[in-house]
Amino acid sequence: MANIILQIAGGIMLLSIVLSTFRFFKAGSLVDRVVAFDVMTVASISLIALISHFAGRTIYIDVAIIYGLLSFLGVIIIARYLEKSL
Amino acid sequence: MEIIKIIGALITLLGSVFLLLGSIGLIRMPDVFTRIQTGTKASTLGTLLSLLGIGIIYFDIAGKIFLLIVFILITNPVSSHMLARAAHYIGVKKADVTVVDELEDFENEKLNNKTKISE
Amino acid sequence: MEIIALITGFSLILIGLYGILSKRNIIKIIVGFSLFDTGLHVLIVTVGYIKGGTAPILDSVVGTTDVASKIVDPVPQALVLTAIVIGLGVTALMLAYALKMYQAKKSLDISDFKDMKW
Amino acid sequence: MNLIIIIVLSLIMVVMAVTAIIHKKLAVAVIATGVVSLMASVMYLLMAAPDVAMTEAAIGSGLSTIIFFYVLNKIRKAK
Repeated sequence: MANIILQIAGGIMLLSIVLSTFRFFKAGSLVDRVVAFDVMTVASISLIALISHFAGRTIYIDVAIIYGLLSFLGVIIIARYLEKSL
Repeated sequence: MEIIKIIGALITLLGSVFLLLGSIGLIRMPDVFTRIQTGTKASTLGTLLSLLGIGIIYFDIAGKIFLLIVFILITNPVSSHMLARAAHYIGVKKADVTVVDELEDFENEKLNNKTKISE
Repeated sequence: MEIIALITGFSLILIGLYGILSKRNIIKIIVGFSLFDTGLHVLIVTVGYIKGGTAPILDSVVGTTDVASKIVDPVPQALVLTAIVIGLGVTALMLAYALKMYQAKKSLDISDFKDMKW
Repeated sequence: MNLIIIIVLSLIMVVMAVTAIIHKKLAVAVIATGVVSLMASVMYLLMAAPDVAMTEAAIGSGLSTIIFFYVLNKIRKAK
Protein backbone atom coordinates (compact mmCIF):
# COMPACT_ATOMS: atom_id res chain seq x y z
CA MET A 1 0.00 0.00 0.00
CA ALA A 2 2.66 2.47 1.01
CA ASN A 3 4.77 1.38 -1.95
CA ILE A 4 2.04 2.20 -4.46
CA ILE A 5 1.55 5.68 -3.00
CA LEU A 6 5.29 6.34 -3.19
CA GLN A 7 5.37 5.21 -6.84
CA ILE A 8 2.59 7.68 -7.67
CA ALA A 9 4.60 10.39 -5.90
CA GLY A 10 7.66 9.52 -8.01
CA GLY A 11 5.61 9.84 -11.19
CA ILE A 12 4.38 13.29 -10.14
CA MET A 13 7.96 14.42 -9.44
CA LEU A 14 9.07 13.27 -12.91
CA LEU A 15 6.16 15.23 -14.42
CA SER A 16 7.33 18.31 -12.51
CA ILE A 17 10.86 17.97 -13.95
CA VAL A 18 9.47 17.63 -17.49
CA LEU A 19 7.26 20.73 -17.06
CA SER A 20 10.20 22.84 -15.93
CA THR A 21 12.10 21.61 -19.00
CA PHE A 22 9.32 23.18 -21.11
CA ARG A 23 9.94 26.53 -19.40
CA PHE A 24 13.67 26.15 -20.14
CA PHE A 25 12.96 26.04 -23.88
CA LYS A 26 10.22 28.68 -23.99
CA ALA A 27 12.17 31.27 -21.99
CA GLY A 28 12.15 35.01 -22.57
CA SER A 29 15.43 35.83 -20.85
CA LEU A 30 18.37 34.14 -19.13
CA VAL A 31 16.75 34.53 -15.69
CA ASP A 32 13.87 32.26 -16.72
CA ARG A 33 16.29 29.50 -17.61
CA VAL A 34 18.11 29.82 -14.30
CA VAL A 35 14.80 29.57 -12.39
CA ALA A 36 13.92 26.43 -14.35
CA PHE A 37 17.37 24.98 -13.50
CA ASP A 38 16.77 25.73 -9.81
CA VAL A 39 13.37 24.00 -9.78
CA MET A 40 14.88 20.99 -11.56
CA THR A 41 17.62 20.72 -8.92
CA VAL A 42 15.17 20.86 -6.03
CA ALA A 43 12.85 18.30 -7.64
CA SER A 44 15.74 15.92 -8.27
CA ILE A 45 16.71 16.09 -4.56
CA SER A 46 13.27 14.66 -3.74
CA LEU A 47 13.64 12.11 -6.54
CA ILE A 48 16.96 10.92 -5.08
CA ALA A 49 15.31 10.37 -1.70
CA LEU A 50 12.58 8.30 -3.37
CA ILE A 51 15.13 6.26 -5.34
CA SER A 52 16.86 5.41 -2.07
CA HIS A 53 13.53 4.02 -0.85
CA PHE A 54 12.99 1.95 -4.02
CA ALA A 55 16.52 0.53 -3.97
CA GLY A 56 16.28 -0.34 -0.26
CA ARG A 57 19.62 1.33 0.62
CA THR A 58 19.32 4.32 2.95
CA ILE A 59 22.95 5.27 2.30
CA TYR A 60 21.88 6.92 -0.97
CA ILE A 61 20.58 9.87 1.08
CA ASP A 62 24.19 11.15 1.28
CA VAL A 63 24.03 12.12 -2.41
CA ALA A 64 21.02 14.32 -1.62
CA ILE A 65 22.98 15.98 1.20
CA ILE A 66 25.79 16.85 -1.25
CA TYR A 67 23.20 18.35 -3.61
CA GLY A 68 21.61 20.39 -0.85
CA LEU A 69 24.98 21.78 0.14
CA LEU A 70 26.35 22.64 -3.29
CA SER A 71 23.40 23.35 -5.59
CA PHE A 72 22.95 26.98 -4.56
CA LEU A 73 26.54 27.96 -5.48
CA GLY A 74 25.79 27.74 -9.20
CA VAL A 75 22.72 29.97 -8.96
CA ILE A 76 24.59 32.54 -6.85
CA ILE A 77 27.50 32.70 -9.29
CA ILE A 78 25.11 33.18 -12.24
CA ALA A 79 23.32 35.98 -10.34
CA ARG A 80 26.63 37.76 -9.71
CA TYR A 81 27.53 37.32 -13.40
CA LEU A 82 24.26 38.95 -14.41
CA GLU A 83 24.79 41.84 -11.98
CA LYS A 84 28.27 42.42 -13.50
CA SER A 85 29.81 42.31 -9.99
CA LEU A 86 31.66 38.99 -9.95
CA MET B 1 4.02 -0.23 11.83
CA GLU B 2 2.08 -0.33 8.58
CA ILE B 3 -0.04 2.69 9.51
CA ILE B 4 3.09 4.80 10.12
CA LYS B 5 4.42 3.87 6.69
CA ILE B 6 1.14 4.87 5.06
CA ILE B 7 1.17 8.23 6.89
CA GLY B 8 4.73 8.89 5.66
CA ALA B 9 3.80 7.96 2.10
CA LEU B 10 0.81 10.30 2.17
CA ILE B 11 3.01 13.18 3.36
CA THR B 12 5.43 12.44 0.51
CA LEU B 13 2.52 12.46 -1.95
CA LEU B 14 1.43 15.87 -0.63
CA GLY B 15 4.96 17.20 -1.13
CA SER B 16 5.12 15.96 -4.71
CA VAL B 17 1.78 17.65 -5.42
CA PHE B 18 3.31 20.93 -4.19
CA LEU B 19 6.29 20.39 -6.53
CA LEU B 20 3.87 19.87 -9.45
CA LEU B 21 1.98 23.06 -8.54
CA GLY B 22 5.28 24.94 -8.49
CA SER B 23 6.19 23.89 -12.00
CA ILE B 24 2.68 24.57 -13.33
CA GLY B 25 3.03 28.07 -11.92
CA LEU B 26 6.42 28.32 -13.62
CA ILE B 27 4.66 27.86 -16.94
CA ARG B 28 1.54 29.97 -16.39
CA MET B 29 2.83 33.08 -14.56
CA PRO B 30 3.13 36.28 -16.63
CA ASP B 31 6.59 37.69 -15.85
CA VAL B 32 9.99 36.82 -14.35
CA PHE B 33 9.47 37.96 -10.75
CA THR B 34 6.24 36.03 -10.21
CA ARG B 35 7.93 32.98 -11.72
CA ILE B 36 10.80 33.30 -9.24
CA GLN B 37 8.30 33.59 -6.39
CA THR B 38 6.23 30.54 -7.29
CA GLY B 39 9.28 28.49 -8.25
CA THR B 40 10.91 29.07 -4.88
CA LYS B 41 8.04 28.96 -2.39
CA ALA B 42 6.13 25.98 -3.74
CA SER B 43 9.17 23.87 -4.56
CA THR B 44 10.85 24.50 -1.18
CA LEU B 45 7.70 23.45 0.69
CA GLY B 46 7.28 20.40 -1.55
CA THR B 47 10.84 19.22 -1.00
CA LEU B 48 10.56 19.72 2.76
CA LEU B 49 7.33 17.69 2.95
CA SER B 50 8.58 14.84 0.80
CA LEU B 51 11.86 14.54 2.75
CA LEU B 52 9.82 14.58 5.97
CA GLY B 53 7.74 11.67 4.70
CA ILE B 54 10.86 9.61 3.91
CA GLY B 55 12.19 10.49 7.38
CA ILE B 56 8.99 9.18 9.00
CA ILE B 57 9.21 5.89 7.08
CA TYR B 58 12.90 5.24 7.92
CA PHE B 59 13.20 6.57 11.43
CA ASP B 60 16.87 5.58 11.94
CA ILE B 61 18.16 8.15 9.39
CA ALA B 62 16.07 11.01 10.79
CA GLY B 63 19.23 12.92 11.77
CA LYS B 64 20.49 13.08 8.19
CA ILE B 65 17.04 14.11 6.95
CA PHE B 66 16.87 16.91 9.53
CA LEU B 67 20.29 18.18 8.43
CA LEU B 68 19.18 18.17 4.79
CA ILE B 69 15.95 20.04 5.62
CA VAL B 70 17.92 22.75 7.44
CA PHE B 71 20.34 23.15 4.51
CA ILE B 72 17.54 23.52 1.97
CA LEU B 73 15.60 25.88 4.21
CA ILE B 74 18.64 28.16 4.49
CA THR B 75 20.14 28.08 1.00
CA ASN B 76 17.18 28.03 -1.38
CA PRO B 77 15.57 31.39 -0.46
CA VAL B 78 18.97 33.09 -0.38
CA SER B 79 19.83 32.05 -3.92
CA SER B 80 16.45 33.04 -5.31
CA HIS B 81 16.63 36.42 -3.54
CA MET B 82 19.98 37.12 -5.21
CA LEU B 83 18.52 36.05 -8.54
CA ALA B 84 15.56 38.42 -8.15
CA ARG B 85 17.88 41.30 -7.26
CA ALA B 86 20.00 40.60 -10.36
CA ALA B 87 16.87 40.51 -12.52
CA HIS B 88 15.78 43.88 -11.11
CA TYR B 89 19.26 45.32 -11.66
CA ILE B 90 19.55 44.35 -15.33
CA GLY B 91 16.11 45.78 -16.05
CA VAL B 92 13.90 42.80 -16.84
CA LYS B 93 10.49 43.92 -18.05
CA LYS B 94 7.71 43.70 -15.46
CA ALA B 95 4.13 42.63 -16.15
CA ASP B 96 1.46 45.22 -16.79
CA VAL B 97 -0.44 44.44 -13.59
CA THR B 98 2.53 45.20 -11.30
CA VAL B 99 1.65 47.95 -8.82
CA VAL B 100 4.31 48.12 -6.08
CA ASP B 101 8.09 48.12 -6.64
CA GLU B 102 9.70 48.97 -3.31
CA LEU B 103 13.33 48.50 -4.37
CA GLU B 104 12.96 51.12 -7.11
CA ASP B 105 11.23 53.55 -4.71
CA PHE B 106 14.03 53.03 -2.18
CA GLU B 107 16.76 53.74 -4.71
CA ASN B 108 14.99 56.84 -6.01
CA GLU B 109 14.64 58.15 -2.45
CA LYS B 110 18.33 57.51 -1.76
CA LEU B 111 19.28 59.34 -4.94
CA ASN B 112 17.12 62.34 -3.99
CA ASN B 113 18.68 62.53 -0.51
CA LYS B 114 22.19 62.46 -1.98
CA THR B 115 21.49 65.29 -4.40
CA LYS B 116 19.90 67.34 -1.61
CA ILE B 117 22.96 66.95 0.60
CA SER B 118 25.36 67.87 -2.19
CA GLU B 119 23.45 71.05 -2.90
CA MET C 1 17.36 -0.68 -18.72
CA GLU C 2 21.04 -1.07 -19.53
CA ILE C 3 20.44 -0.75 -23.27
CA ILE C 4 18.76 2.65 -22.83
CA ALA C 5 21.70 3.95 -20.80
CA LEU C 6 24.12 2.63 -23.44
CA ILE C 7 22.19 4.41 -26.21
CA THR C 8 22.22 7.63 -24.17
CA GLY C 9 25.97 7.42 -23.63
CA PHE C 10 26.65 6.85 -27.33
CA SER C 11 24.32 9.73 -28.28
CA LEU C 12 26.12 12.11 -25.91
CA ILE C 13 29.50 11.05 -27.34
CA LEU C 14 28.33 11.64 -30.92
CA ILE C 15 26.75 15.02 -30.10
CA GLY C 16 29.92 16.16 -28.33
CA LEU C 17 32.10 14.99 -31.23
CA TYR C 18 29.91 16.94 -33.67
CA GLY C 19 30.31 20.03 -31.50
CA ILE C 20 34.08 19.68 -31.32
CA LEU C 21 34.49 19.16 -35.05
CA SER C 22 32.05 21.69 -36.49
CA LYS C 23 31.89 24.71 -34.17
CA ARG C 24 34.21 27.70 -34.62
CA ASN C 25 33.90 29.32 -31.17
CA ILE C 26 36.52 28.13 -28.67
CA ILE C 27 34.12 28.08 -25.68
CA LYS C 28 31.66 25.98 -27.73
CA ILE C 29 34.47 23.50 -28.44
CA ILE C 30 35.15 23.20 -24.70
CA VAL C 31 31.42 22.65 -24.04
CA GLY C 32 31.47 19.86 -26.63
CA PHE C 33 34.46 18.31 -24.86
CA SER C 34 32.55 18.39 -21.57
CA LEU C 35 29.56 16.60 -23.15
CA PHE C 36 31.92 13.97 -24.64
CA ASP C 37 33.35 13.39 -21.16
CA THR C 38 29.91 12.90 -19.57
CA GLY C 39 28.84 10.43 -22.25
CA LEU C 40 32.02 8.38 -21.82
CA HIS C 41 31.48 8.20 -18.06
CA VAL C 42 27.87 7.02 -18.46
CA LEU C 43 29.09 4.36 -20.89
CA ILE C 44 31.80 2.98 -18.59
CA VAL C 45 29.53 2.89 -15.51
CA THR C 46 26.83 1.08 -17.49
CA VAL C 47 29.31 -1.58 -18.66
CA GLY C 48 30.00 -2.47 -15.02
CA TYR C 49 26.34 -2.85 -14.05
CA ILE C 50 25.03 -6.34 -13.20
CA LYS C 51 21.28 -6.92 -13.29
CA GLY C 52 19.75 -6.84 -9.82
CA GLY C 53 22.94 -5.75 -8.11
CA THR C 54 23.23 -3.08 -5.44
CA ALA C 55 25.95 -0.60 -4.52
CA PRO C 56 29.32 -2.03 -3.35
CA ILE C 57 29.16 -0.55 0.15
CA LEU C 58 29.07 -2.93 3.12
CA ASP C 59 26.46 -2.26 5.78
CA SER C 60 23.53 -4.07 7.40
CA VAL C 61 21.80 -4.78 4.07
CA VAL C 62 24.82 -6.39 2.37
CA GLY C 63 26.46 -8.82 4.77
CA THR C 64 30.09 -9.91 4.62
CA THR C 65 29.35 -13.59 3.91
CA ASP C 66 27.56 -13.50 0.55
CA VAL C 67 28.79 -10.15 -0.67
CA ALA C 68 30.00 -11.31 -4.10
CA SER C 69 26.54 -12.39 -5.27
CA LYS C 70 24.80 -9.11 -4.43
CA ILE C 71 26.97 -6.18 -5.53
CA VAL C 72 27.89 -4.69 -8.91
CA ASP C 73 31.45 -4.44 -10.21
CA PRO C 74 33.32 -1.71 -8.27
CA VAL C 75 36.33 -1.35 -10.60
CA PRO C 76 34.65 0.74 -13.37
CA GLN C 77 33.22 3.03 -10.70
CA ALA C 78 36.69 3.70 -9.31
CA LEU C 79 38.00 4.38 -12.83
CA VAL C 80 35.18 6.84 -13.55
CA LEU C 81 35.71 8.54 -10.19
CA THR C 82 39.31 9.30 -11.18
CA ALA C 83 38.32 10.30 -14.71
CA ILE C 84 35.79 12.90 -13.51
CA VAL C 85 38.41 14.71 -11.44
CA ILE C 86 40.98 14.63 -14.26
CA GLY C 87 38.30 15.91 -16.64
CA LEU C 88 37.77 18.93 -14.40
CA GLY C 89 41.52 19.66 -14.50
CA VAL C 90 41.65 19.38 -18.30
CA THR C 91 38.61 21.66 -18.66
CA ALA C 92 40.15 24.28 -16.37
CA LEU C 93 43.43 24.20 -18.35
CA MET C 94 41.57 24.58 -21.67
CA LEU C 95 39.58 27.53 -20.30
CA ALA C 96 42.79 29.22 -19.09
CA TYR C 97 44.32 28.87 -22.55
CA ALA C 98 41.11 30.22 -24.11
CA LEU C 99 41.34 33.31 -21.89
CA LYS C 100 44.99 33.86 -22.82
CA MET C 101 44.21 33.48 -26.53
CA TYR C 102 41.39 36.01 -26.23
CA GLN C 103 43.67 38.51 -24.50
CA ALA C 104 46.27 38.10 -27.26
CA LYS C 105 44.08 38.62 -30.33
CA LYS C 106 40.69 39.91 -29.02
CA SER C 107 38.84 37.14 -30.78
CA LEU C 108 37.33 33.75 -29.93
CA ASP C 109 37.14 32.45 -33.50
CA ILE C 110 39.36 29.42 -34.04
CA SER C 111 40.21 30.40 -37.63
CA ASP C 112 41.95 33.61 -36.52
CA PHE C 113 44.74 31.66 -34.88
CA LYS C 114 46.87 30.45 -37.80
CA ASP C 115 50.35 31.52 -36.66
CA MET C 116 51.72 27.99 -36.74
CA LYS C 117 50.24 27.28 -40.18
CA TRP C 118 52.51 27.42 -43.23
CA MET D 1 9.51 2.43 -11.97
CA ASN D 2 13.25 2.51 -12.61
CA LEU D 3 12.63 1.98 -16.32
CA ILE D 4 10.27 4.99 -16.55
CA ILE D 5 12.71 7.22 -14.64
CA ILE D 6 15.63 6.23 -16.86
CA ILE D 7 13.68 6.79 -20.10
CA VAL D 8 12.62 10.32 -19.06
CA LEU D 9 16.14 11.20 -17.89
CA SER D 10 17.64 9.96 -21.18
CA LEU D 11 15.25 12.05 -23.25
CA ILE D 12 15.99 15.20 -21.21
CA MET D 13 19.76 14.58 -21.44
CA VAL D 14 19.80 14.18 -25.22
CA VAL D 15 17.58 17.22 -25.83
CA MET D 16 19.68 19.38 -23.49
CA ALA D 17 22.92 18.24 -25.18
CA VAL D 18 21.56 19.23 -28.61
CA THR D 19 20.52 22.61 -27.13
CA ALA D 20 24.00 23.13 -25.70
CA ILE D 21 25.55 22.59 -29.11
CA ILE D 22 23.21 24.56 -31.38
CA HIS D 23 22.24 27.57 -29.22
CA LYS D 24 23.86 30.88 -30.06
CA LYS D 25 24.34 32.38 -26.57
CA LEU D 26 27.27 31.00 -24.59
CA ALA D 27 25.64 31.31 -21.13
CA VAL D 28 22.65 29.19 -22.24
CA ALA D 29 25.05 26.53 -23.53
CA VAL D 30 26.86 26.40 -20.17
CA ILE D 31 23.60 26.08 -18.19
CA ALA D 32 22.41 23.31 -20.53
CA THR D 33 25.67 21.44 -19.86
CA GLY D 34 24.93 21.76 -16.15
CA VAL D 35 21.48 20.21 -16.65
CA VAL D 36 23.03 17.29 -18.58
CA SER D 37 25.43 16.72 -15.69
CA LEU D 38 22.57 16.85 -13.15
CA MET D 39 20.53 14.22 -14.96
CA ALA D 40 23.64 12.05 -15.45
CA SER D 41 24.14 12.10 -11.69
CA VAL D 42 20.64 10.70 -11.05
CA MET D 43 21.33 8.08 -13.73
CA TYR D 44 24.52 6.98 -11.94
CA LEU D 45 22.42 6.49 -8.80
CA LEU D 46 20.09 4.18 -10.72
CA MET D 47 23.15 2.28 -11.97
CA ALA D 48 24.08 1.56 -8.29
CA ALA D 49 27.08 3.89 -8.13
CA PRO D 50 26.45 6.43 -5.33
CA ASP D 51 30.11 7.47 -5.02
CA VAL D 52 30.28 8.45 -8.70
CA ALA D 53 26.96 10.27 -8.31
CA MET D 54 28.35 12.27 -5.39
CA THR D 55 31.47 13.30 -7.32
CA GLU D 56 29.49 14.21 -10.43
CA ALA D 57 27.10 16.32 -8.33
CA ALA D 58 29.92 18.25 -6.70
CA ILE D 59 32.21 18.65 -9.70
CA GLY D 60 30.18 18.37 -12.90
CA SER D 61 27.15 20.33 -11.83
CA GLY D 62 28.66 22.78 -9.32
CA LEU D 63 32.32 23.50 -9.86
CA SER D 64 32.40 23.22 -13.66
CA THR D 65 29.61 25.80 -14.04
CA ILE D 66 31.46 28.16 -11.69
CA ILE D 67 34.69 27.93 -13.71
CA PHE D 68 32.86 28.51 -16.99
CA PHE D 69 31.09 31.62 -15.70
CA TYR D 70 34.31 32.97 -14.19
CA VAL D 71 36.01 32.76 -17.58
CA LEU D 72 32.98 34.25 -19.37
CA ASN D 73 33.10 37.19 -16.95
CA LYS D 74 36.83 37.70 -17.58
CA ILE D 75 36.27 37.65 -21.36
CA ARG D 76 33.42 40.17 -21.05
CA LYS D 77 35.63 42.43 -18.94
CA ALA D 78 38.57 42.30 -21.38
CA LYS D 79 36.37 43.42 -24.26
